[in-house]
Amino acid sequence: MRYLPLTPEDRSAMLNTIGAASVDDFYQDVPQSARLDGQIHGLPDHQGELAVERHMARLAAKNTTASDGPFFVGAGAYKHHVPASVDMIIQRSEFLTTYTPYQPEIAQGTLQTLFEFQTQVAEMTAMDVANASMYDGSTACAEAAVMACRVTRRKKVVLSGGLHPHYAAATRLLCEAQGIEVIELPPAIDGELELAKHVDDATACIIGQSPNVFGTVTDLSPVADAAHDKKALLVSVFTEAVSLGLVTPPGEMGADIAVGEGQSIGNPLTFGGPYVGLFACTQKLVRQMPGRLCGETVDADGERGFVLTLSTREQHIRRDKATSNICTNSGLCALAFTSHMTLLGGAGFEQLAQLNHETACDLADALEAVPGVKILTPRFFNEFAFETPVDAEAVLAMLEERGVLGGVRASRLVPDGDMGNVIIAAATECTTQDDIAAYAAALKEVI
Amino acid sequence: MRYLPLTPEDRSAMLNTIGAASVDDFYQDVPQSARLDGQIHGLPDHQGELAVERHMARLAAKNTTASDGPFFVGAGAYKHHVPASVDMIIQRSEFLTTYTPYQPEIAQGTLQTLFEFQTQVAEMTAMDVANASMYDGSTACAEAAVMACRVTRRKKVVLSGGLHPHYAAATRLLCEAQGIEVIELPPAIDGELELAKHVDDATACIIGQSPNVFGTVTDLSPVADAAHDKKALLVSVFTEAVSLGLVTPPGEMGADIAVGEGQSIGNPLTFGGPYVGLFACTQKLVRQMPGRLCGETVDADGERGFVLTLSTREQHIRRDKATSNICTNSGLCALAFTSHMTLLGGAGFEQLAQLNHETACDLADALEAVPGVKILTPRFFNEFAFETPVDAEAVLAMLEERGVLGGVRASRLVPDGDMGNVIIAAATECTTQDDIAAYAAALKEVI
Amino acid sequence: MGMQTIGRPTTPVAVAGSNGGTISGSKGLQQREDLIFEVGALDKTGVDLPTPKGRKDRLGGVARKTDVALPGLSEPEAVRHYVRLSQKNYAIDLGLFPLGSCTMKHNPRLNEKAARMAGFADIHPMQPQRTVQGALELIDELATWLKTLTGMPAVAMSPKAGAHGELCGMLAIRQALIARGEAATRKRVLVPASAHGTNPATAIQCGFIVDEIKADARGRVDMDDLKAKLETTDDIAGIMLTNPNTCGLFETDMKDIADLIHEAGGYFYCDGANFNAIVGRVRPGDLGVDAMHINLHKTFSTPHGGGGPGSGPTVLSEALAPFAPVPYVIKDEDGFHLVEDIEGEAANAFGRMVAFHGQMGMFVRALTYMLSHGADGLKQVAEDAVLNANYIQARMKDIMTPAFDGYCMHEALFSDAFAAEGVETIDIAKALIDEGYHPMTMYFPLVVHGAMLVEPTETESKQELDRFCDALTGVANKAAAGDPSLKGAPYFAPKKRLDETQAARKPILKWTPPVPEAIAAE
Amino acid sequence: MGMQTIGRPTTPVAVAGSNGGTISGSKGLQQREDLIFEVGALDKTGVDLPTPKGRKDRLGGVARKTDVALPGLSEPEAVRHYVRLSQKNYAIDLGLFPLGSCTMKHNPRLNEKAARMAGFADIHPMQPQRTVQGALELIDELATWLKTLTGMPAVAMSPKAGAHGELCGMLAIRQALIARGEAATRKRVLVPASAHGTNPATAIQCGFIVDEIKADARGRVDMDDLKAKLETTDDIAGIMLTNPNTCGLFETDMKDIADLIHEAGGYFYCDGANFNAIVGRVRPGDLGVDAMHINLHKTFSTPHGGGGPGSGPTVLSEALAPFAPVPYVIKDEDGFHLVEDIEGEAANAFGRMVAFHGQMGMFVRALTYMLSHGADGLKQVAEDAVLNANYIQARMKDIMTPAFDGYCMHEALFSDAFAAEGVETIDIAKALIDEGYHPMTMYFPLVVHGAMLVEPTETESKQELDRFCDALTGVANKAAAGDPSLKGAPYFAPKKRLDETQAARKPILKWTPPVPEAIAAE
Ligand SMILES: Cc1ncc(COP(=O)(O)O)c(C=O)c1O
Ligand SMILES: Cc1ncc(COP(=O)(O)O)c(C=O)c1O
Repeated sequence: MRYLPLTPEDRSAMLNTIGAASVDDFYQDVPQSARLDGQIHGLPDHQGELAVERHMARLAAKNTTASDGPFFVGAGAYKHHVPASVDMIIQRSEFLTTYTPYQPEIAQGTLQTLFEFQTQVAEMTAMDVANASMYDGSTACAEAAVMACRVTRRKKVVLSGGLHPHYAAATRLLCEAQGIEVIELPPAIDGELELAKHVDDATACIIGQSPNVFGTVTDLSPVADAAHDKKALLVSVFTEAVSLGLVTPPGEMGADIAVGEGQSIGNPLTFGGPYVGLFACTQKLVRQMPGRLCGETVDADGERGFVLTLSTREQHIRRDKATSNICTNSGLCALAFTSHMTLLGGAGFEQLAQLNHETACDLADALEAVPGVKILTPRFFNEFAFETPVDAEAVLAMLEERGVLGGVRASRLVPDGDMGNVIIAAATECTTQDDIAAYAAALKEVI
Repeated sequence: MRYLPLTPEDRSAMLNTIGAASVDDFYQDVPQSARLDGQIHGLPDHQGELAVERHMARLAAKNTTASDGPFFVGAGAYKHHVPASVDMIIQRSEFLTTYTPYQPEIAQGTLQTLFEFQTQVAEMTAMDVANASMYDGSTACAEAAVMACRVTRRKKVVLSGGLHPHYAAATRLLCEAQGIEVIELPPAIDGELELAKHVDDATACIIGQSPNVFGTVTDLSPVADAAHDKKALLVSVFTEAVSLGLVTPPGEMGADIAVGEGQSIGNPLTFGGPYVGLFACTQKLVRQMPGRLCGETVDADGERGFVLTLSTREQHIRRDKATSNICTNSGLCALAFTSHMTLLGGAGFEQLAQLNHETACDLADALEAVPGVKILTPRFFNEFAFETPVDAEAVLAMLEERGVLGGVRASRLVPDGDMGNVIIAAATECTTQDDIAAYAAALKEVI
Repeated sequence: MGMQTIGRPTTPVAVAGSNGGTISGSKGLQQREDLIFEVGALDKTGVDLPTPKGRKDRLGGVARKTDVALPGLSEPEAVRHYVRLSQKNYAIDLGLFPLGSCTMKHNPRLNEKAARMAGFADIHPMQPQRTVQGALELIDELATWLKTLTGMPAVAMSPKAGAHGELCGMLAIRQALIARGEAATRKRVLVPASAHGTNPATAIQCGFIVDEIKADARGRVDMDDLKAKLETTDDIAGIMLTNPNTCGLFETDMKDIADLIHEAGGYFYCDGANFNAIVGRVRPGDLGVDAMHINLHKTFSTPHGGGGPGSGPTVLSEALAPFAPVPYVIKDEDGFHLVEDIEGEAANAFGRMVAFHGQMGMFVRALTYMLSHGADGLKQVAEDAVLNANYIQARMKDIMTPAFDGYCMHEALFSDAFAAEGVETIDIAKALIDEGYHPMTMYFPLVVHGAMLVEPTETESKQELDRFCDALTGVANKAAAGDPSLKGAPYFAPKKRLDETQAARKPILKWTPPVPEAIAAE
Repeated sequence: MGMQTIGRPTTPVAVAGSNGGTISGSKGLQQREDLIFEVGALDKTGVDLPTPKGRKDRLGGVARKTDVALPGLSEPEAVRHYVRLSQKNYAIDLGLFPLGSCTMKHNPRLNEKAARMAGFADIHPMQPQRTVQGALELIDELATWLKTLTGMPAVAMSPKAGAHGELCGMLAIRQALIARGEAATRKRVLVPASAHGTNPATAIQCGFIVDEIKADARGRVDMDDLKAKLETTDDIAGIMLTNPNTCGLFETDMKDIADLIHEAGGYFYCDGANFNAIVGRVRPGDLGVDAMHINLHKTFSTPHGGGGPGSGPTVLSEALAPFAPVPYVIKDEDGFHLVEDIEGEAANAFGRMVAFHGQMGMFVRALTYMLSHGADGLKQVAEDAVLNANYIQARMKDIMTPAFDGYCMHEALFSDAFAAEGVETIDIAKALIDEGYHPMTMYFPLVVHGAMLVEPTETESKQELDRFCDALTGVANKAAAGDPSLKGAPYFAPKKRLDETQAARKPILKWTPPVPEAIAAE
């Protein structure tokens, strides 16, 4: 086996040193009845690279990729261009095959990039501090909710009707397990400001999203004020990190905690994961944050260096008192994120956001011109919901036959939302004017 | 522009330091009439990654790849599997973006791999020493011919009728420019031993190939003896390096110089280049070799290290007295070669050779069973020539329509060889039994 | 698992003499590299984007007010920044990475290649299912491998890492208790003191309370303590047990424990982080386990990436299977489908843990690895992993202090008893850095004083193990002799010992522009 | 071009004190790594191949007799071997690589990605041309770029590197002379003393004789010497001139030289290695050039790869175009075609230089690069390259000794005049290594004593240039002061100065198994 360096001679020499007759000796503690003798049935034996690669290529070929034709699927994950150098950087052995930087003297590479990542995320979200990543946006959202409860010592959270339903589900799950009451406002395309009406003295936090799952952008300042009035927190969510370059960011709206999905920067779609959860908050709350934090310090020579810090929040030190159970996070995706951001720079990032927005506006114009189409999202970044006279599932299927992946039917995300004819469509810098024209033409045919 | 770090402010600050008004000052030496003003016409302006990548992908999509279907094209380049780790290794920045190891203290990585490469090539060819690579097999062959003339102080070389015609052409070209007489024996599928009859006291070397361009394997020992009798050298050529694992290698046949193409180990097909020329010879001839050599030495602390050595053979030291004009060679392809060989090891390499041979035998059996097919190659490794009653170009075109790339028509390589109906077909470890069956079935249909 | 440094943040002892300076700050191949904020420029960029048209927007005024004040780097500078930084890291590809409980094995590059196939990397989780049949088939195929290897009937694929898998298993237990109407009463989860920190943390995250159980002198669960606990309580929700456990030992009484827990009305959560020791030789399903997460980023070789991403599919017993979270993949005559809604056959699902369908990128890698090894190879993996650990234990047992008698499984645990007064585990760890090795896991598990947990994995050759043992022997001898130079280690790393105390006291968690001198002087 | 060390092979001076040893031989992140022959095993392998069936062979007995006695490594060991070794290299991705005449610019990773597209990497040169239309189109597109940028009517794409391109150009000249019936009489090729070694070597390879022409005090061709040569000889085949030349200067009299050579019945070969300085600003075709190779691995950013592969397409004037070698690509209404045979329109071709059609892998990269920069960006490339070089010259001119007055083009040339007695160029070079830099080209061109040729390229930022100049200033000051420590440099590199004299005296060119001690003792 190509991954196993021991030769038969090595094995017997080593057994000899150990004084064991065979490896079976090491398994003596296993109850006899639980020992597998011989092969596991139903699984193939080892295969060479060529055979395995062909197997995987065969499976891959059964999928339609986002680059195979006009593509408008979004709703929480976005098709963006990832520079080739980003993929090269994350494939560096020294980043790819190392562990969490627990030994800072030989992990300054990882640590410095995390410090830079935290700085970038804080600046993009306009928050004070950011952590070193969560699994993804949805779990970051759930962690934000329980953190708010810890901070406020309250046990109620309110979710907007525009919060991504998967985020809402993950949040509800974690909260309910901890005995936290979860109020979910009914699905609403433009209902984020409703949150203001649902804060009371028992509320730990309200959770709003902008751009929300229907693409609507909202200045959450009024709900921040409402929350703060009641000493509750505002958790501000985004699923499209590129929007931070153009749309009012959480920090400018008074958010106490900002969470979101970072996939759009540096990370491919990969059918939903791995992605990278962004988590930022105000300085005041830092010691209640979940996840790892990288901080600056000096070494014995007085030289600047970086270490993981405030670990007493974490499970490996604090165990049952930890702020979260998270251990492994999304390190390499964070590296992809930070290296892409480094290439973009603030100016490039804003330009990218602008391009996304303009392309989506072009798309909206083109679809709006198709008779029967009604754009439902009043203000948007790069994604919006629209309605046609026909069932969305049927429309999407007919578009697909014409080579256009036209978006996500709202009813897949909000089965009970009475949104059977609604499609959520996204456009990015990867969308060409030809793609848009193809979409409009196909849509005209099918509705 | 993403590859240019200078900002406009940098540029003016630098001009300031220099004391120049603008970059135009630096071009004052250019005759006025030769200065381009403004844009070069007919070429596009800069484009982002996404646009460029799409352009290249569009071109790539217009080609049929060797993995798209049953594939039997060989004749000097072979479709083999390259392990994923080989490609990862050659993409390491430190190997990819460095220069020829002229500063050995900070190039031990490159140097040690070259030393290992030389050792491997010497062992595989069963020769005493090997150099650090040539451009490819064909230029290695040409260099071997002129080296033989230098060594023997004679001016005549004889090429077998089985020498790859491209190799013969490159050799003829270089020799004739240097006033060396080139005798080419007529194309012959099984004519390597003919060489023995063409050595005389004026002959510097005879050049035979095994496996030759028609796939025939030949023990060249008799021609080595004939050459040595006349104090001429035997240059032994191969285009399929994998054959060295099974077929009698140059060193076992008394070759003085062994040259060949190393592409098969570690390097993809890439439409013919870059490849890696292998060049080995007897110890006696080492100071007449072309190209770079890496040698062992010690550093000031007495520790083992490696350096480029015997540079007085080379153009950068000896200029018009150099053994060759080669400078840049095939460093990274040699790295791919040596790392693939390291993964294979001698045992794995022999097994790979065996697999290739068996697959080709299976192919021969299958094609032979098609009525009208005659295998012409009497002894072969992984490639052979066969004849059908129909014009080879037509046969290959019809096979292509059936999704089978059936090989190379001999007449493309040997236009005057009277081989209109002959096809050269190769099989490797990438060829499946299904591929073979598809070939036989398609062939049956078309002839 | 990395290190446990309760009460032991490093404050380095000052040591004399650096190696003589250079003007550039670099030294030979070791390149100085400042923060991007110090080298980049605000108007610089390493991408070329089309110029926006300046068309009428549809933001409705919800626009960012402040600039994103982040510098950019041109591509050459950016590449160099990360390549330079990368060389300040240790990694598996550089050497033995014996971090106990982390299974730092070789990460095959074929896995990386497969994960980058457009058919996997460039597909969207919300595409119509017809267009992602290959992806669903892959998930199904991987699920089959996991179920077969563990002997369990069901698997939840969406958990994002080990701890998330624990959450999955414990939420399934919670849901089962809800279904039984006992959720409010059964709150107690037993967790051994030796457990990984994520275990108690997870139990708490699920609203349980944690009750610690003791280890016996052999490093296993103290059965008397366990039995006593079960007798004196009536609110047992379950137990969380790692097997092989974090001392690197097989829990001999595993089956009995399972029976006892089940009799007490609880469920058995097994932490499967150490599955590498037994894959192909023991099926957890045969030991009475109800739920177990599998770290694909340990046993199945997906790269750790400096802290993730991982993937923690969680296998479930018949008892817990009905409560598995959505989404999951099913197959019928039309092909593969995702069950996404909590209705129909998924009516009892405990919920959705995460957006979308799990760590596809890791699934591709793990399946590639499994197919490469095959069932036969995976068994050999376990055996070689255990052999390598026992070899280290055998070579070191007279030099260091093995924590327990007898053979170990995939990792060898030592205490610091052999070290002289004043020498601490951390000193040994840092001295190993100078020898070119990543240290072992330190101060974990907590049940052993100054613990050192050494997990070589199966992808180390005998030659590497010997070299490591030679180096470790040298360091251990110094430790036994109380060599004061250990306190200054590492000497040869990119940095000297870092001051973790200072970092925690006044946390600097991001770069801030230096205050201009004029202002600072005021 | 690297270094010229005529008569100066390094024999290091012994220096005191290594940094204190370790047991493993590694030091922190710097890993010891032995030869594969010392770590591998003969029966080990890092690939899994199907077992051969053992079927009847068709070798006819022509079988290898001895085993291929090479060790194999498992994949983990192999990956580690190369990753460890890689870290002993300097590279562009680590820092400024100011090797004059080498144009060590950033190698964009998009190029690497494009070259690996299956449609380029996995196509065979002898496939039916119908099945490789995209490849032929790419070659044609690249040829158009090259012809347009140089202002030349034709280009031969098959040369494998710069020196091979020189061969191409000189063989075309030879063929033109044959066509004129003057090949036997016109044998003399004029080459400046400052020329790169490949120039004279190539001329000789083509059967010409080399006649050296002098440089004037301004570092350009001495026009008097040239004219005198042309007047006193009647066998001129041509001239080989580099422009910008190897002193980093534009040959002011380029057009006059061309006219003179043409009047004398010769052809003008221009070495285009330094095209980076003028791309987009000057077209060699406007200067009377008949042939010029272009190093795609310099100007057009294909990576050097530690010594290759390169690619040297050679542009040709109207006069030489008919003699261009086969194969080449033409286009008609059916698509693209390869002209492979010396007949028809290629009847005058001088032959075939190489198997197949040239360095496709480099073509893909170069075209990707050209499209990225565009015509506008390439002009900026030249300007920034020249600006960077002049900036270094300006910053260093009072500290080191510029070889010539006035502005330079893309590289700055210094002599060792400023250095104290006993300090040599090589000492300065090795001291730069300690500062984290690859040295400049040393002892080349030969026309300058102790030459140091510094080519930063356009892909360096001002910040990097400043850091480099600061370091170089420090080293130069030491050199001026005769600091004896320079002789021991480098101190911080993976190796101390290596003994090149010993290597050449008793060459050890491959590993041989150690002689067992018993035998050695006899
Ligand atoms: C024993 C044990 N359990 C659980 C975990 C948590 O796994 P993850 O880091 O993937 O969340 C770890 C990881 O270090 C572990 O070692
Ligand atoms: C001026 C000059 N000419 C020619 C060459 C030869 O080019 P190559 O190394 O590609 O053969 C070089 C390369 O170093 C050079 O610098």
